[in-house]
Amino acid sequence: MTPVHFFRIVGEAIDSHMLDEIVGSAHGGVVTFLGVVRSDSGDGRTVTSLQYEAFEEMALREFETIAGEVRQRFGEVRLGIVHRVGEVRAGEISVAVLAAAAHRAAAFDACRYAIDELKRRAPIWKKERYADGSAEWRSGA
Amino acid sequence: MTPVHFFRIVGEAIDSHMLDEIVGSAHGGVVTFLGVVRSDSGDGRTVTSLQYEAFEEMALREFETIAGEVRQRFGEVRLGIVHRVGEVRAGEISVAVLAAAAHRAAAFDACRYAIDELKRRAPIWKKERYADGSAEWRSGA
Amino acid sequence: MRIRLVAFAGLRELLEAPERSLELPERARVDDVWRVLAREHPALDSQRASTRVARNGRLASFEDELVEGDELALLPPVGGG
Amino acid sequence: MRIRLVAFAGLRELLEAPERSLELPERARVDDVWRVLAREHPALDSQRASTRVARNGRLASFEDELVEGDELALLPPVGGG
Repeated sequence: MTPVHFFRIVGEAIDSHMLDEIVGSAHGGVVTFLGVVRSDSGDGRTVTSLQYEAFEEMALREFETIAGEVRQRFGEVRLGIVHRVGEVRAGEISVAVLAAAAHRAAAFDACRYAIDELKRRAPIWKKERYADGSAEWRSGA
Repeated sequence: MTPVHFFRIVGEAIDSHMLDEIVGSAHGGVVTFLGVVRSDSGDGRTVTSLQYEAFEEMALREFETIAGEVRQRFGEVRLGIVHRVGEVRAGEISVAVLAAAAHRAAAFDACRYAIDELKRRAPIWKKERYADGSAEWRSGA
Repeated sequence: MRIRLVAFAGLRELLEAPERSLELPERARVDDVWRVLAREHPALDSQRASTRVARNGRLASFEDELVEGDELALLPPVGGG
Repeated sequence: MRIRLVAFAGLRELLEAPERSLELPERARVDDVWRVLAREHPALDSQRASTRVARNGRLASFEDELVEGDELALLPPVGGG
């Protein structure tokens, strides 16, 4: 099994099937995470969309770094990450992470590690746009 | 958010998108597990297909029970489970589990709990068919 | 009284039928059914410890009494990886 | 020497441009660039502690020296839930 990962930053809607191609015949467990824009900001305001912005070359390199850590920690895992940039409306997918492994434990661990680290480290920012016309850059969990 | 789960046992190929409909606007994290038939039996033999057999009414009731436990443990989560029965060839999906929650931690926890408990408890059996023509019912992890 | 017997996977193959009807004395227990079947199919003997039973779709015990019209299911071990 | 400056998110908006070219004395450090910018945009002052910098796409320190042709990126905090 060769370590063929798949990393993209895209400007259009994410089709979660675009990651299916990295799944190989040795993979018995495939775990996918989809991050979806919620209309609830968490502080009572209504979110209409998020504006995502990435330092793309550095973000893609961070994805590679995370994939290396995943394989060190969890063994033979193929990882796919697609992150959308630009305006993403409530209900649309902002990020998809797929982890494929021989068994499900490694696939779950890898997928969760990848999205947690992506959120923590990748140079990608988001601005929340609210129904009242205001907008705000958000960071922190 | 109403607890609308989606449980099916099907005789035809699983389309992982059939679970998408349970995702609602309050769900920011969606985790999907796909179990795929591997051609490696784990003991050196080549698997050509698995024959799955379910005690359907009891299996569906077990899915409901697991969903209740998921909500007790992890809060507001919607769960979808589709399990295939009959012959499933190597490379095809035997089971799909989707968990949708407001945040990703609950979605990961719920999806993993559901597939672990399904494998442990649901009255579903599998017979491995090998390239040499032999076949064997398998149980245990 | 009559009950319906269903079996799955290896037990289904061993009993050579997915389901059958059984005539039993009143107040027969699950265990009585097992002994009837084990006389016909001695290979069942070694499998009792690993077999679970369900009465009308709910897990039951070998000590449970059956009633007319019950469906008794014989379930081999589950837990496939 | 000239370097290219890029900024993202709130810092991009504050600097009013996604990128610009800057003329600097030889052996200027990242911190020198920051002070030039903070004179133009006093609102930067409060953000230095939370800002990370990257030199040619790799994380760098405010003490690092720059060379002709470098790309210096200013990165606000990440970590969106």
